[in-house]
Amino acid sequence: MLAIGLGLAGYYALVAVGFALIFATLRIFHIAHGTVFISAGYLFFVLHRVNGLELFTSGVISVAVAAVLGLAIDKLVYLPVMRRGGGLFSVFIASLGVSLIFEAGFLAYTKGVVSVARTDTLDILSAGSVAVRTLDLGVLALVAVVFGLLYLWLHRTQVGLEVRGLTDNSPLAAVVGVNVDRTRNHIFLLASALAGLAGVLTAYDMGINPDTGTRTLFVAVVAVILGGVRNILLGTIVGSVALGILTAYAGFFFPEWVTFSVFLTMILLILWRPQGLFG
Amino acid sequence: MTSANNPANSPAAAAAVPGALPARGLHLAGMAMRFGGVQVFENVTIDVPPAKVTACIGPNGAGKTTLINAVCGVYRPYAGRVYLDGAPLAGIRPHQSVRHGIARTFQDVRIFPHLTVLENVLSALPSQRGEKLRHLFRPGAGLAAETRRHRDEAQALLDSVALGDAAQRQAGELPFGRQKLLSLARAVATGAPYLLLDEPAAGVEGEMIERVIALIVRLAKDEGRAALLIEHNVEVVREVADQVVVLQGGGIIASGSAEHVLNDERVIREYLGRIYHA
Amino acid sequence: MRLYPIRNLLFAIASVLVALPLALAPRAALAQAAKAASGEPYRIGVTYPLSGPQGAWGQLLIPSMEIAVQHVNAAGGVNGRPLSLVIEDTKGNPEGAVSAMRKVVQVDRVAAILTIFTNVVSAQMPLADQLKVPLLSPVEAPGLVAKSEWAFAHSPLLSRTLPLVSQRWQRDKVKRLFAFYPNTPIAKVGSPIVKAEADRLGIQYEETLFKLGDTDFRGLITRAKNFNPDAIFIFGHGTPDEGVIMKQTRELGMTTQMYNGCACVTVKSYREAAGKAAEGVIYAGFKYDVAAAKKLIDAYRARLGFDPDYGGLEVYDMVFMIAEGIRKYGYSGDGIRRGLTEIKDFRSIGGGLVSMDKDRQSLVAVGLYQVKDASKPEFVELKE
Amino acid sequence: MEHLLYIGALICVWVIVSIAVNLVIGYTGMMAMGHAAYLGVGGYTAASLNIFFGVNFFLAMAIAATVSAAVAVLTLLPLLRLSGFYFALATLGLNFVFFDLFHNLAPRVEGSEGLHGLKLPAALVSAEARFATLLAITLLCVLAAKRLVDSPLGRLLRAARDRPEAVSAIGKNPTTCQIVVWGVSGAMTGIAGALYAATLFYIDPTLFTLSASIAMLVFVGVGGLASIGGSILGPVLLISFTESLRFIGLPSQYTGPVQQALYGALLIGLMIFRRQGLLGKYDFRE
Repeated sequence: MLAIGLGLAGYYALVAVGFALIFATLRIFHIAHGTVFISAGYLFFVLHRVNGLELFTSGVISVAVAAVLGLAIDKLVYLPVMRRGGGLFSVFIASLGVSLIFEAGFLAYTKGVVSVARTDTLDILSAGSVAVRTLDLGVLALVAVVFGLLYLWLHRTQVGLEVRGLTDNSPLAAVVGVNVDRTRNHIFLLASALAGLAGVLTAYDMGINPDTGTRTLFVAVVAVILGGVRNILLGTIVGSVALGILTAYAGFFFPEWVTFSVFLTMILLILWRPQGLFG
Repeated sequence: MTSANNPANSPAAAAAVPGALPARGLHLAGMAMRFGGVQVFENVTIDVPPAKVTACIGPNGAGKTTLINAVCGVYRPYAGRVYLDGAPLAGIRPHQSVRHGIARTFQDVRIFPHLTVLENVLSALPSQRGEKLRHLFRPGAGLAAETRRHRDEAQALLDSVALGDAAQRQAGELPFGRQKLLSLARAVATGAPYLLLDEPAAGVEGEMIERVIALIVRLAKDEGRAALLIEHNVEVVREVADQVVVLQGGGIIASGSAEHVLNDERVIREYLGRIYHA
Repeated sequence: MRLYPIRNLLFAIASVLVALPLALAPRAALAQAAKAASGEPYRIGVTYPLSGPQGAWGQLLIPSMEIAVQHVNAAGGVNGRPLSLVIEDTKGNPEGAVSAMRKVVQVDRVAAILTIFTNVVSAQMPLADQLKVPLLSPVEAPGLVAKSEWAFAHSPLLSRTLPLVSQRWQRDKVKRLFAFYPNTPIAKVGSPIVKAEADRLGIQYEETLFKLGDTDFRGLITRAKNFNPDAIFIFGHGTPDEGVIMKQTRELGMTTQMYNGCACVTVKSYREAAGKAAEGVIYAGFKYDVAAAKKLIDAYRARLGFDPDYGGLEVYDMVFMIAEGIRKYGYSGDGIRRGLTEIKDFRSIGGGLVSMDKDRQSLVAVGLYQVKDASKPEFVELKE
Repeated sequence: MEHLLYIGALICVWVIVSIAVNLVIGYTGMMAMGHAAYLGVGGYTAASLNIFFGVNFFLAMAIAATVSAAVAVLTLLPLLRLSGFYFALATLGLNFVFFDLFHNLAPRVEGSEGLHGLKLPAALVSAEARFATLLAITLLCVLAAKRLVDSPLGRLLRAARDRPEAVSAIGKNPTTCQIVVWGVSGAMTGIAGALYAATLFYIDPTLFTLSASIAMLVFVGVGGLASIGGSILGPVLLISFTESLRFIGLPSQYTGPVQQALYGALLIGLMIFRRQGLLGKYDFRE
């Protein structure tokens, strides 16, 4: 049970951290982040499963494309909206629009059939009654590494410094000479790449439906709200783990109420402390 | 409840002893404000008699606007009390202050930009049945008549401040000066006998200033309303104020009749001087 | 104000856009109505999901109907007149269901409708009563079609398939049984039947519901695992979800024999989702005699490159059932309805004979099968 | 013809919903993104009363309106303290919460996923009568909404939309206004829910999901914020357009995706080029 929860937490964390980065620094509520996630998943599915391209290559390509897609969404949708004076909410609506379009596309393509990018059954390490899939271990290790690198990026590099500058107060950062545009690009590329990675893994592991993207995103959002956007790394980790375990146990005890519990948690959290536990 | 959560030994408690109170008028007794640990002002006692203009001057950050917010219930004062005609006015919420007879304006105007000038004034008129859902869909509630009456009222008020011509324009499109005037008119429309005016002349030029001044004077002299005027522009203060208090460094450094205070050595040295030589 | 020019422009566009359908629609309607009247082909309405989460089913099943129509027409049609299908998308949701049905009935004037899915059929039944048009569908929810004398179902009910499986349970001395159902009406009616059977055989029974469209069922499977069953029974709509469950069951280290209450393993997407985990699965379902179904299978393969699933066989049958109704009582809603109620010993494309019971639910031939190779639809019929 | 009347009825339902939503989003600036929940409450209340207790449908509709209003206000109260954006997020969450509620708890006719078997009065049975009735009710809703927004109360709403603190400064309580209008909006949505059931003869949870709430947002956004005319134009335009897709020869499996993609594109376009919508007066309140 715990293993499952942590496994899920891994995926959530990858999506959530990117979302948190974007929301905390640019005040963009990036629903379409889920679109980036799912697009990578489908691209991976098409490359690897349909066209039989080799696993690793397809993975890398998908992640790269995801990164670019994320940047493109920002350049083609968010920037225009903001340039014309659109605020948090307008951008949010536009983002919703983006995810609608993509979801429609994937629906037309898959007709709603779940797409699993693997045929093989995964090998498992079983110790007595507990059986853990090696994939879960792999994912957790990967996530750990990613977050390690993220930490270095945020605290050791110039861009990272600027990013943290933005988290505190965007206009101020502009004043003290942060190149907002460049940092913005970095953020979108990185965040989208991470979402792409999560998408690839999910498509490989459990398979994806056209609405998996939005669903996963909302879970990630809850995770971020839970953890709080101020403290990006710690916040998302704690949030994702908590949520992974919540959903895992909800799925165990009252499977019919998983969505319900996730979003009730979200609403209650917003009411309790919008700034999150570590806000 | 302001007094309830007062530290009994606070200076305010001493200052807020009833009996020393004027029977009529708005009386701020030993007001103190703190944000977190930081003290804004302390032991501020101001008497705002009816039909008089009381000006409160002082440098930025002296807490003049905070004082208004404290009176209107936007903030809860750390200490001190507000007395209205001798009765304590405790723990009111912002929208209730008008009911008690206190209306305020904002330094940054805050008219309703998407409403017409007329609507801005209309919305401020007190006790409109048309604002209650239950009257709205009840036939024979005589709303039409009420509406007509209010329109005339509002139009008259606008005419009196020379905004009548702009009645149908979107308030947001007015030049700043006229917006200031409108915000004053809106406060007046509430019918409240006590007006807290937050820098009505700030950012207003020339002929508009004259109108603002004229309006304030008229309110006091003709309509017998009391005004607590917060103002930087000493010229305006000279023109309209009957009495002046100087708020500085977290307390009142001088108070009394206008000419007395405005010619006070210390005031000129510590405050006005700075303005003149600035 | 300044906006006016823009507004007028927008108004112009707006009115055009509104006018467009209002202008087009009646003409389209008339045209089609006219054709039907001047009477060349007999039209059959097909309201299936073609887009949306269930879209795949339309894509999979409609070819099989079209093949049936070809076969009917090739054999001289019905009373010398050909059949044709009028296809509308229901998107798999009630609003789409009603819109699509109204369109095919009120615009295209069809006298009978082929449809699918409990929520769609539920939404269409009241309308069928009103418009007097029979609905024929492969829904497997017992009692649903009993609600309207215009609704018919051609499908293997659990009450028919379960006995075959439970014989197997007896033979294999199953002691502890764990069952998975989707959280749909099917489950609501399926689970008590299975539970009763388990009690009858003195089998320890435990069950859980899963949510269609989910991709992670490991929570539920862990439940099953804690129960430590020696048989797992999955009963759903033949959706890939069930395949995913099987796979994830294996991946949680369970080697328990798995049974299925329908012939879902004949569904391609299902097999793909299950992968190797599907092998060895024992299922009871609609009789699928490859030899008998050859002409359908070949034609279907030629079109889509793989074999039709059991649903393909069902809908193929349905076209012929309606054709028979028309042949007997003519092309009218009521005629076809009578035809359908009187169906007896109808030879199914899957082999075996079919009759309608009094609740307008077909009594189909069923068989017990075991999956050999999941990569292709290879299964052997198990005989006692 | 009958089919067009049916589509007309459908449009009426969505016009009512759009007006209800515009009352809160457009006129009051409360970012309501969960009205599908109230639509569902209305639909289920009316349908259940009518089917299980044989309550006359119009009476059931009235009750549904009341219940929806109550549910709306009850769900609003805790959210009132949230600032604009988190408010939107919370209402968005309502969609999912209520979907699971409907799906797991709502009554259903045995063997199906939802409710059918409405016993409708003559005024709602034949296509012509139904359309006429719905048109009449829609008209009433339009008039009621107009009366509301043109009244002093409406004026207060528009004032509170821009400057709640200034509204309290003139001695009116902005929060009360918000609660009142939210209740009215809920009631209207409830009525629409009942009529929705009467138009489809059937309801089930899949009708009341996020996508329904998004549709409302699109209708209001396209038609125009704070404009009753806009709320009529929006649904008329979009529904007749997507339905006309069925007729202009486009294979019907594309209508679904096309519609969804169209809505998406419309949202983006609006946010970039014309945030106040076709006939709108205001911008979205950020």
